[in-house]
Amino acid sequence: MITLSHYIVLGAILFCIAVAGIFINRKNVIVLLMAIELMLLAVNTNFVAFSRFFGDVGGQVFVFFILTVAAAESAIGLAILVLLFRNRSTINVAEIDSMKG
Amino acid sequence: MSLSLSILLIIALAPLAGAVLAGLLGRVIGRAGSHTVTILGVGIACGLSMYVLYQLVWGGAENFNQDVYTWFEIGKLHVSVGFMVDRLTAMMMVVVTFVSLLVHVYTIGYMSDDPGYQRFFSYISLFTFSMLMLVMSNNFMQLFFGWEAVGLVSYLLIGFWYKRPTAIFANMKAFLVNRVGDFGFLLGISAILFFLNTLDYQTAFDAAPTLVGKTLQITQNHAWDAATVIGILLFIGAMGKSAQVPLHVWLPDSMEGPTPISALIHAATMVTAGIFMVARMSPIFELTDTALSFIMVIGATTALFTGLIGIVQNDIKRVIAYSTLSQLGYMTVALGVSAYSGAVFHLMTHAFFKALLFLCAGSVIIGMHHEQDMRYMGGLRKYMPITWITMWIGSLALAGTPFFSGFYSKDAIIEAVGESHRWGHGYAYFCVMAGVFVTSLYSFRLLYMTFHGKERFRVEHKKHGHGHDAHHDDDHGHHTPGVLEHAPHESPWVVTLPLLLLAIPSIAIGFLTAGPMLYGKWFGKAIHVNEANDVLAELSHEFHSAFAAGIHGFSAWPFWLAFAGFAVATYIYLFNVALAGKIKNGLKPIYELLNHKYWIDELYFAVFARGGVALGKGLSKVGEAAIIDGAIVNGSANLVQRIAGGVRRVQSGFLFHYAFAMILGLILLLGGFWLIGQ
Amino acid sequence: MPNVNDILILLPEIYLVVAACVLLLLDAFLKPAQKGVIHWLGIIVLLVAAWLVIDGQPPQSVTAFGGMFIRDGVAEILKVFSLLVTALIFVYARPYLRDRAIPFGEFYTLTIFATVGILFLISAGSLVTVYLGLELLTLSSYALVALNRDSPLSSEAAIKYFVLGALASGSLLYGMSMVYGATHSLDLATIHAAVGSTEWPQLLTFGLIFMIVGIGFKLGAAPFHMWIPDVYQGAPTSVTIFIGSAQKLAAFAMAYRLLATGMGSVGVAGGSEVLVHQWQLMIAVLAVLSLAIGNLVAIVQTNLKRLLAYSTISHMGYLLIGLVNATPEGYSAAMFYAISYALTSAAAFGIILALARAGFECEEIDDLKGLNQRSPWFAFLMLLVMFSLAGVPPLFGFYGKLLVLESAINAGMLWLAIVGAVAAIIGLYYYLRVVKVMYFDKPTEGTDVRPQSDLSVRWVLSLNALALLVLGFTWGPLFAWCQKAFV
Amino acid sequence: MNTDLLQLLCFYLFGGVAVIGALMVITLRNSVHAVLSLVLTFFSMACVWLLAEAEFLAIALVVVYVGAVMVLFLFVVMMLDIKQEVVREGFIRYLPVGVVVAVVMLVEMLAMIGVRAMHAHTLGANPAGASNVAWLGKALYTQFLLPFEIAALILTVGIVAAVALTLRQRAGVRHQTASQQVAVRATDRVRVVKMAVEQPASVLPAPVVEPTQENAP
Amino acid sequence: MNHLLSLLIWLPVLGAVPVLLCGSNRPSAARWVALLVSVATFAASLALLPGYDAATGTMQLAENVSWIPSLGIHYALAVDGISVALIVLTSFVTILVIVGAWEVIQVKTHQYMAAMLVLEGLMIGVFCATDALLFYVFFEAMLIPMFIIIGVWGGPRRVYATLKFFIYTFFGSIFMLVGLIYLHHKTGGSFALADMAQVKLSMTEQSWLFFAFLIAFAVKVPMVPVHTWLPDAHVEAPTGGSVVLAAIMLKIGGYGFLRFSLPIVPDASEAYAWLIIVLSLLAVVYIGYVALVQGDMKKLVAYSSIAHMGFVTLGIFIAFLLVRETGNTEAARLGMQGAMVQMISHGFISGAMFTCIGVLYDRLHTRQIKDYGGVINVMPWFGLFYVLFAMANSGLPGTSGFVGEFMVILAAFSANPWIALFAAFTLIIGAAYTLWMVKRVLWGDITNPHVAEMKDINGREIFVLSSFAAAVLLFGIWPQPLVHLMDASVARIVEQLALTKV
Repeated sequence: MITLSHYIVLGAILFCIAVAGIFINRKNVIVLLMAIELMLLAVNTNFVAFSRFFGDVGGQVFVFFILTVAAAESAIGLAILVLLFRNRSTINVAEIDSMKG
Repeated sequence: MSLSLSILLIIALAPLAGAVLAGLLGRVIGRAGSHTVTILGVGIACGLSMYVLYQLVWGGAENFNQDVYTWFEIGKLHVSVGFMVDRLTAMMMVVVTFVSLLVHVYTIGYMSDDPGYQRFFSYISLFTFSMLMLVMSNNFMQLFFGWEAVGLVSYLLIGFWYKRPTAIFANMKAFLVNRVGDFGFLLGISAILFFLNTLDYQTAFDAAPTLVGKTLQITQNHAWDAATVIGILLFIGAMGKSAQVPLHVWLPDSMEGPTPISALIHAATMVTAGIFMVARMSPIFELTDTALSFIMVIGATTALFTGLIGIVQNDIKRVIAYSTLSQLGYMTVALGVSAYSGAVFHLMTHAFFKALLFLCAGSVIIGMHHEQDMRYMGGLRKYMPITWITMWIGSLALAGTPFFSGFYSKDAIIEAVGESHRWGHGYAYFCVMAGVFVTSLYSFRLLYMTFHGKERFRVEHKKHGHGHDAHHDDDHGHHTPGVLEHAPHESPWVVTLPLLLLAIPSIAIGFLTAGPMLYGKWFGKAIHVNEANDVLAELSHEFHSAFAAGIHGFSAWPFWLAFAGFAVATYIYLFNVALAGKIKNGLKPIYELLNHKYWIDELYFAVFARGGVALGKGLSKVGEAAIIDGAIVNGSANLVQRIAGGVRRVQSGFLFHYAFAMILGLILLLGGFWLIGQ
Repeated sequence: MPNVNDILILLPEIYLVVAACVLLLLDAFLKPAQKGVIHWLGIIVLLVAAWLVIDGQPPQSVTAFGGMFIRDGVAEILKVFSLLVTALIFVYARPYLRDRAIPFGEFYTLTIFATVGILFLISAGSLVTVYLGLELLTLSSYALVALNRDSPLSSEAAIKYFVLGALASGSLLYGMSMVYGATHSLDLATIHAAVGSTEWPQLLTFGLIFMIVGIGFKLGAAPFHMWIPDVYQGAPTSVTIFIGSAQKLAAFAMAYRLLATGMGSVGVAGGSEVLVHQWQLMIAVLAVLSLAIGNLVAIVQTNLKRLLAYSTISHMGYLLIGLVNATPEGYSAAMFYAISYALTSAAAFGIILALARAGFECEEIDDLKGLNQRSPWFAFLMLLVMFSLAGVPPLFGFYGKLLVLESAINAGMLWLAIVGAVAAIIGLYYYLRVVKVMYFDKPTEGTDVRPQSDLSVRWVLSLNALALLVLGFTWGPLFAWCQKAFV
Repeated sequence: MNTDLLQLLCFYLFGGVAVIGALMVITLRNSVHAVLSLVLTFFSMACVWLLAEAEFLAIALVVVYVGAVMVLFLFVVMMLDIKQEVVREGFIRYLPVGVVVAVVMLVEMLAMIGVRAMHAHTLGANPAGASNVAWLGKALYTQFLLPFEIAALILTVGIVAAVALTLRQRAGVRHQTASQQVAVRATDRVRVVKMAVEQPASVLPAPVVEPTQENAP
Repeated sequence: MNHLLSLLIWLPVLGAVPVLLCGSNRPSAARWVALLVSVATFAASLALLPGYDAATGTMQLAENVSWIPSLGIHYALAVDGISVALIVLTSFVTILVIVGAWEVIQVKTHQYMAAMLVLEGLMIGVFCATDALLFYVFFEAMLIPMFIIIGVWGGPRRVYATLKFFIYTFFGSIFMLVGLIYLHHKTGGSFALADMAQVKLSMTEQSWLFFAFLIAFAVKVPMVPVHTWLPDAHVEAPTGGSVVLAAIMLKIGGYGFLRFSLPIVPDASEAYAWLIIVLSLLAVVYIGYVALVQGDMKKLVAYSSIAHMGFVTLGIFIAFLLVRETGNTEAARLGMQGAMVQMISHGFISGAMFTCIGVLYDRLHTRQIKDYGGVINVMPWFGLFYVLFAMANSGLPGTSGFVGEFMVILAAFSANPWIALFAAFTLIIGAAYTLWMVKRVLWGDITNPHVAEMKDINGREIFVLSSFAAAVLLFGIWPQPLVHLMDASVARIVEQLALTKV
């Protein structure tokens, strides 16, 4: 029997993986963007589950909006990424540290 | 008949006006103008002072005690500037203004070629004003004002020749040592306010009996008698001003000032302020045997041990200076045995003959073209006859020769000490007796070395003593040490006239006034002596007339001691001059001890001056620079900087570190609230 | 169902969206030489919007679209000031944009879109509107930060901002989902009513923590502040000024809506006392960290923009002290603080903008050396700004500090007030350093820092900085306005 | 077979695949592989959502993400020439830290969520009734109209931003600017220089560097 | 309603605007305008004397306008005798500072003059404010012009000094702000000092409030050990800055104790009076020794200022011992009055001393004592003033320097003879460091050839110095007008001391 906790735990696991992905990743920025998508996926799963289990439409509508925004966000993120690559010829996170302190 | 305030105001302010005129407008009114206005001022003061004295003694005037203006008023405490004039005050006023007037006149000659002529007149007139304020005061605040004001003028005058390092060292020393005394004095005034709730003399004296039985809690389980505390504290002030051991060190050095100053300030008037003050406070001092014993012991010590130093001095002024110290000791002893009248009487006689001696010394110095070392003098009597004679008069008075003024005062003191039963009287009696011999010895030594014997001023000496009373900008600057190019000469009349005028009271004043002043309750209520302590009253039974006393003097111990001193001096310094050197070598340690003034100067310099500076440097380096500024202020700033530098490194520029920080924050919040929730 | 009335309530926002679109179109069709007109139009658009906000302000708080949109006193004040500050920014930015060939039209339209986001965020009555308003604002901001297309720093700043921002918004969403799970509602008012009776209070706390990450990030409160210095430095100054001033008002609004409207305040019926205490505690922790880190690290900065960035962090700490109080009094103090900070920081960056010129950025502190000799007036303005930031009376900035410290003490958190006080001392040091450089140092050879000759910039900047002085005496009405909003 | 159990099995299957996919996303060496793993995760999660009867969103996830966003990602990955070796350096070194942090976080999260209490909630009747799409759509156009409009605005901003950022004028490429061409004057092009008939060879002036687009500051 | 106090505050502040407008190209116009404004202010401040009724000692000439109603902040001004004295001192010194800077300040003259005027207005504001927040605003705002004055026209280490000055003072006052807000909270929303004096406070509250106030005012006074900003600030400040700093700004610390610590936290003040007394005595003795060895004249006088200000704090706090432990209100009044007189008198003396040093500095461009010697030979008139002020600095009777110390020592003896003993030590050490400096600077033969070229003081300098001298002598010879002005007010404060708040 699938219970609410199944979904929430799954969401939590995905969220943690995404978070870990963000800060252990010292390679290219694209993976960071993907980790963010993963994070949103976790959130969406929560919303879907709560919405379904409590019979409130709001959660699923929210997911809809999140998907929309995520798309726009990806577009901008990738645009910035392209810009970054153009300017610095790298998207290696470990090399992007010209501002610090 | 009573005295009017306006007369007293004129007395006080006339010298001040002269001082201000000569000081600020000196260049405008010129030299003659300066000495005219100041002499006029002091002359007016002197004349009126005599009038005041006359009124009080013969005119039947009542004692004067009135406020001039309110200095400040806080609640019930009312502090005014005002005058209290009784016979004690009047006598002091006359002495001060008279000596001052003569010194003014004398100065015309003495300072004739000094560029600071106007300044000098301004200072001494200012001094006269200050001294008058001191003696005429009717309250402690004004007393302290005068007390310090005379100190200021003394400071200015000792350093009159400000180019000379020794002078400017001496004036600072004088001021500071006096300040040590003032320190006690001020605390004494504080104690009076604390116990008697007033700063007014009359009120305080009236309330003084209530001091009996009062104590001052010093520590948890220690309480001191109120009157004793007050007495000793006030006397500490007197020790500074009247140069009592151990605060005597400034007076010999003060001889760096021009000689008229030495006569006026450092012999006749200012240094006796302490004596005057204690006499004035007699209603309070009478309440405390302890303080009086203390005073007596201090005075006795000063009387003998500073006199001893006088024996080995070669500078003519220094000899007189040590003699002054010693005589001040006598006065103090008299105070200590409750013979206030005796002290004041000696103060007066001493003022005349000591001023005379100093002015004579000044005359000698002029004659010798600013040579002060007695070893380069000798045989001056034929060049400077008036000076010679007057100096003899002064010395005889000093030595206590019967019928001379010094005899009456000093003899009375010695006898009073003999009568006293206060703790320490034995020691005091020994000191004053021995002091008589010493006094005589150095007095005649001075006379012989200066006026008699071989003329040593024509001989070229290799070494030269210090302490030239050289003028600020004199024309003798080029002369070879020890060799006079011109023969000594007698001084001009402006110099010798004061000598003559001072010689008269030096001889006669004692004879004339000893009876009433010493034994006749002449001072009336101004001096209060408990019957049990009244040694002079004891003596008065034996006193019949001044003449009889003089005759009796020849058979008393002091005369023979003085004569012994005279004899020894005559033998050594007139007939067997070589002996002096032999004795010096034979008693080397004692000579060294005296010559170095018991090393007290060196000790003070090392402990207080050097020590103070070292302490200051230490505190400055450790306390200020290292601890407060270094460790605390800059240290905390550096600490903050260092922490900031550390925290800054967290901002590494790497995206994953930033993310990690955020997640760490999240995790810690989660963990924290999880724990709180449990 | 939405009706006309709802539209009227949203009039300023709708107007602004339309105007932004018009500007966008205009930009596409205008010749380069004529694009200056967009600048003036942009300013007029914003001012008209501000007028619309004030003019149409309903006497009481009203909602539209079923509670999605709230128009109340708080919204009015924050909107007016966001619009005004943005208008100021437009004035200051023009010469800078012109000299650097930053796309003119895009800057204005994106900024206006971001401002629309701010307005929505300010008026948000639901988790959805909070989120969407925030995203509208941040997405525009990401683009704005990267707008200087040829600058490596700009794109580096943008990518950092983007990734961390996405992380923060992911966290915020995660928190929202948990709150949603616990209260079964997205509507803030409903959430407020439900938090007291939820079956999973701990889930609420859990969600709250995640939301705090999002709020902290937007405010720039430590430890979610890491983006601030880099973005401030890397972004074109004309964008930094926007992020550093107007957006702080939005961040405050977001915090206020989510925490106060959603989770409840002290002494307000409904809500959950436990939850209020929890968020107070979280905010207090953030406040202390921000004050400490912001002030400490600012000391060692040499770049003026970075210095102001760290200074922002510490100022957000003060703002949070006001929030901690969790009463109308505290909110009004915090809002007052936000407004005063927005105005002051606008002036601060405005001066940096005015001193920059083609090929020269004037962002090192040393660039200001001897400014008093070259331009006493600008040095004086900067002096006012710095002392205002430092909180030295009688300048405006002091009163914000006064109010937040007051609210901390009234809340019984004396220790927090003392932390605030100590932080002010440390903070003083680096502001003074700027003044020192301007007034006491000799100008460096070779550099020639002179302010823009653009008259509008000079006048507006002078007014802005002098306002800090004038408001130091006449801040009473403004504060009364802030207080009234929360009654 | 019990439908409940089947659902549960499906959940574990898809959920497991999603988690594995997610782990691959953050660990894989090759960016393309990572993108593909993400696609896998999305697919699996879409299935999980389907299990919760959120059909519309599941479809949307596949269409929007897999169909559009992931393709975009792939484009970018292909477009940017990224050296694979360099970007993997130090990965192993930081992995333990990452694992520890992630696990701690997960434990804290699960502890606070109160998983046991949620276990009581089982899937009840579908609130959407027959059509999930209608249920959603109705809400979207009534209750959520305002957010819907804002979302539209966000997409607009996305477009504007993406264009504004990626549009660029290449330094090397010459392109026509009509207004400049029209406004040109002859004096700008040709300059008549008067020169001496003979010029001493020794005093040749240094060549004046005309400002050009390349060396302009 | 009487607006005299507002006039006194805003006249110089707004007067700074035309001075600034003169610009750097017309320095002499700036000077004249500044002088005009300062003279006008002085004239206005003299109008206080007939306007103020010294017999009652209450707060008078009150102005009260609600400023921020919701917080209970008022623009509330009023003066009592102590304030009046300090205000007149302020406006008097400002004139002299402006005249003193006439030819000395050549760079950015208009800014200097304007800063001085603003400073004057703000300082007067401090002395008038009866609303705690208003007081705080003035108290802090004052730092800004001073910061500029030291930093722009100061000596070589001016930046360090001025930063230290600002941060030190700010450090002190910020805690006071916290304390004031707390009191605001306790009074239920009033910043009026009178209300704060009424509010009941527990001993714990009083204790920490006491320390909050203590830090603020101790830094300002300054008391050991938070005094190290002063020597640095003085050394680096231009002459006018030093004069204002020493003559007026330090007084604000003592004034603050009187207005805040005593009435608001009387029980804590009593409990910690011993601490203040110990610190004050430390200021006299410890600082005295430190002053002794300073090689820089300004530093020396700065340290001596610290020592003299020790008498102010001493006088204020022995009043507690006297009132609370012995019930001796008479002596308490004496002590507190002594502290007040000392404040005023130190204003004149330190101002004069710094002016003197400025005179020397303008000629030789060094403040090191060792560079001088025998100055009297070439500058006799200067020497006259220098000796006078040195004597006043060492507390010679007849100068105002004596009066305050005299009163405080008298009162201290009534509290505890040991306190008086240490306090009276100033007679020795104070004279020692002052006279030693005089000896090395003024007396002696000329050793430095540059000294020989020094010119005696000119008319402008004579004017400034003789103005100071007149004040110093007047209040030394006849302090009654000053005492009378403040007496009733002091009596009121002493009465308050007896009231416990716990």
